[in-house]
Amino acid sequence: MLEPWVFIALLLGAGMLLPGVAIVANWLLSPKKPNALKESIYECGIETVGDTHVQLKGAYYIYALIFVVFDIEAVFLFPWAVAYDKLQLYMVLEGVLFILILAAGLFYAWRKGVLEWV
Amino acid sequence: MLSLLQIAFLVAAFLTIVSAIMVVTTPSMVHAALWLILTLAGVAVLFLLLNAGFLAVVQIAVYIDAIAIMIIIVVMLTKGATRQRIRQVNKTWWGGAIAALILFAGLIALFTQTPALAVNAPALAMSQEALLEDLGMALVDVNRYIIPFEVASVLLLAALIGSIMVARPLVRGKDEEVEA
Amino acid sequence: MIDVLKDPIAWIGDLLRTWLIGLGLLPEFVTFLLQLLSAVIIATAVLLLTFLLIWAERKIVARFQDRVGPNRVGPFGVFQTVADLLKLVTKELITPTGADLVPYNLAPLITVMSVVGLWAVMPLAPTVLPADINVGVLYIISIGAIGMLGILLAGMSSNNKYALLGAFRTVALMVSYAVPMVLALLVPVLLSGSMGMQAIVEGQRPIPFFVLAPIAALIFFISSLAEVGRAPFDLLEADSEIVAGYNIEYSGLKFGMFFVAEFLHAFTISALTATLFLGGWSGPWVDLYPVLGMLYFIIKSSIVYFVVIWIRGSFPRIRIDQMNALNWKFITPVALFGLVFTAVAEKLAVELGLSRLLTHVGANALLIILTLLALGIYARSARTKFESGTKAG
Amino acid sequence: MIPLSWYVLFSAALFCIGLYGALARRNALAILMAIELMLNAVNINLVAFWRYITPDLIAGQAFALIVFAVAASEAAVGMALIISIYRHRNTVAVEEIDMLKW
Repeated sequence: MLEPWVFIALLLGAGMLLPGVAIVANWLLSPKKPNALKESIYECGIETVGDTHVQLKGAYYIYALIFVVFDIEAVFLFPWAVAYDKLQLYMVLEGVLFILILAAGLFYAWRKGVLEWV
Repeated sequence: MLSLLQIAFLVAAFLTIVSAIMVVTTPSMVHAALWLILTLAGVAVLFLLLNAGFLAVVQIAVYIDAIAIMIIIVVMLTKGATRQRIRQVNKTWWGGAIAALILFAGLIALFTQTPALAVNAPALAMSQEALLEDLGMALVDVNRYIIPFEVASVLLLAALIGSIMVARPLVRGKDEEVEA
Repeated sequence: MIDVLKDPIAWIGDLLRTWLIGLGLLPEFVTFLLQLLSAVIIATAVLLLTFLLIWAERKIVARFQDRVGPNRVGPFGVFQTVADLLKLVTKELITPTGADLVPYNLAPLITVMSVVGLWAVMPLAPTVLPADINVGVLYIISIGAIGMLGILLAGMSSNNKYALLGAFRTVALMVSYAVPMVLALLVPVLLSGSMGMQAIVEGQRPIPFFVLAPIAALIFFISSLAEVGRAPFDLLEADSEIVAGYNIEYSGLKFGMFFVAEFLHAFTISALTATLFLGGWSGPWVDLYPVLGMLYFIIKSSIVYFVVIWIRGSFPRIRIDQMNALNWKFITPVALFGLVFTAVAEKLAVELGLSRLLTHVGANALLIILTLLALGIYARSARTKFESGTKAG
Repeated sequence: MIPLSWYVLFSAALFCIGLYGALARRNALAILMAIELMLNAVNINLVAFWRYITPDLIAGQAFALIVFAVAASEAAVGMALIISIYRHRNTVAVEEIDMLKW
């Protein structure tokens, strides 16, 4: 039962290992002459002003939040969609109700104006 | 002699526990979040070993892709407060350590007196596909978990609305955040 | 014994298995070895495919722009990408000061891994599915989104303002467009009654889902384009705005890996669209000769990939606020209602004994009409708002 | 085969690590992460008992799903509060947020 998962683990491993090998080859072949100027942070050709970890705006959190909520919604709906053929009409409508409740959340966010990219 | 499954379990459990310890001890929040991702991936592997492939994928889709990304975003948003290498544990951290240790010791004492825990897994009666279908049926069946299912959607709606209310960007002008 | 002509891959697998067991190895170990072998073969093949993809894209875009494109190295310039790779390999790897070393070096690997991992559940032919798991679609969502993690790591660990800003923009947009993508992916699952990729392809043997659910197919295609960051959604590397985005501090092959991941991801979403909505390997005579399935799969994916390049050659880059509004105010609501319409239509068709095809096409047409009406009302109110003096938008 | 006790022991250990983190850390975000660890321990337990004791009832998986939803809501609201407090007080240390109003 776990066989396909072993394959997936191997493929993910290979997907990391092969680029890793390529990068190591690059490291072996390439010149290595580091100096402070070369390694300094790039910013339109001038030196970085201030701290590099700038303050980001809070809207990013809102997008992540909506994504989390809809991700969970999808996770609940996937088993529902798989069992779809065996469901009666009222069960399908329960799933639809589930979707509509969350759609209300999206429209609330829209009305509140947090979806604007300011 | 350990079987292959047992070795897989031990490796995954060991890595998970180590990264969980790193989560609660690393001073840097960014690194703690990265260790958290490793812990969550380890838990996903354990779900796989429990033949719950669906939950394993859900664990990755919900925790690593959504919650962990959100945590990292919030870590970067509140960078200003965590940047300075200040003390990361509070003054009564030893109290927490003792409480955790006592709880762990108590749980182990409890486990040793519970013979039911020594059982091995019975064979699954249904295929993975049938399990998933049954789960989908159970979630919308009036006699089973329809209430938790719909309440979950209301809970998510409440969380969405509440979070937006609390974290809504401030009115422009008062807003001191840098345009990014 | 499987016929060579019918299914050469299974034939080779059987041959290897009997040979290895003949050598005295344990059957379980032989299975593991074969899995390892196929994993390495798939990963290598997919990564080598990127050479061809980059060349094809440069060539096709050049034709769109009335140029010739690469034509010096090898016939029709096929080896141009190899030459580019050789140049990249000899570049110095520069690590910026103050970089967080482990995440910095891990980021390109994770990005490539997330794309290569998608091929684990891609049904290449009726008999060839690398990993037959029953949660294939959810696996695609979760592994595909791991790429976000790679980008976030790259931006955070580079110790550079622009990398950080670029990474956050990228992640904000990927996160946004993942919502309609997930909703659109529910539709093929619902129609075929399974999350397994092979079952989804089987489910569209008579009629591909593109016909039954054109809206979901389009939404999946557009939101995947945005996920990959292809034109017209390529503001992640808008060099005039944020220098070059999250990968600005990377050099040599570490940068190359982000590049490879992006091009491969573009082809991967084409293959996914072909599989989930265009019928994947299904086609005439595929039951007689399963190998034909692979040919159909490649042809369908290439057509979709050509459309991806076509879009790149034809559309200007959209602004970030437009992209954001397009997602939240148009695509996501439409995807939500598309899912609802499909769910109700499919059940109604069964309950009332209507034709499945007609019901779905009717439901989709109804949704399109409603969308157009809503857009019309919105446009009219925006216009009146604009004309009455208060600036709209 | 893996005995059930291994899973239970593992989840107890994960829960206690999370408990320590929730009690000892100063940063509100770190506390949230520790709570996520504890919820994960709970999930492991739910699924392990489903697999070993009642594999024909789907309850364990269904409730693990509900726990996912609760964990996500908790994380979302928690982080919204952290962002809000950070805006007003420029801190995320729980010791400094001990007033009920300001």
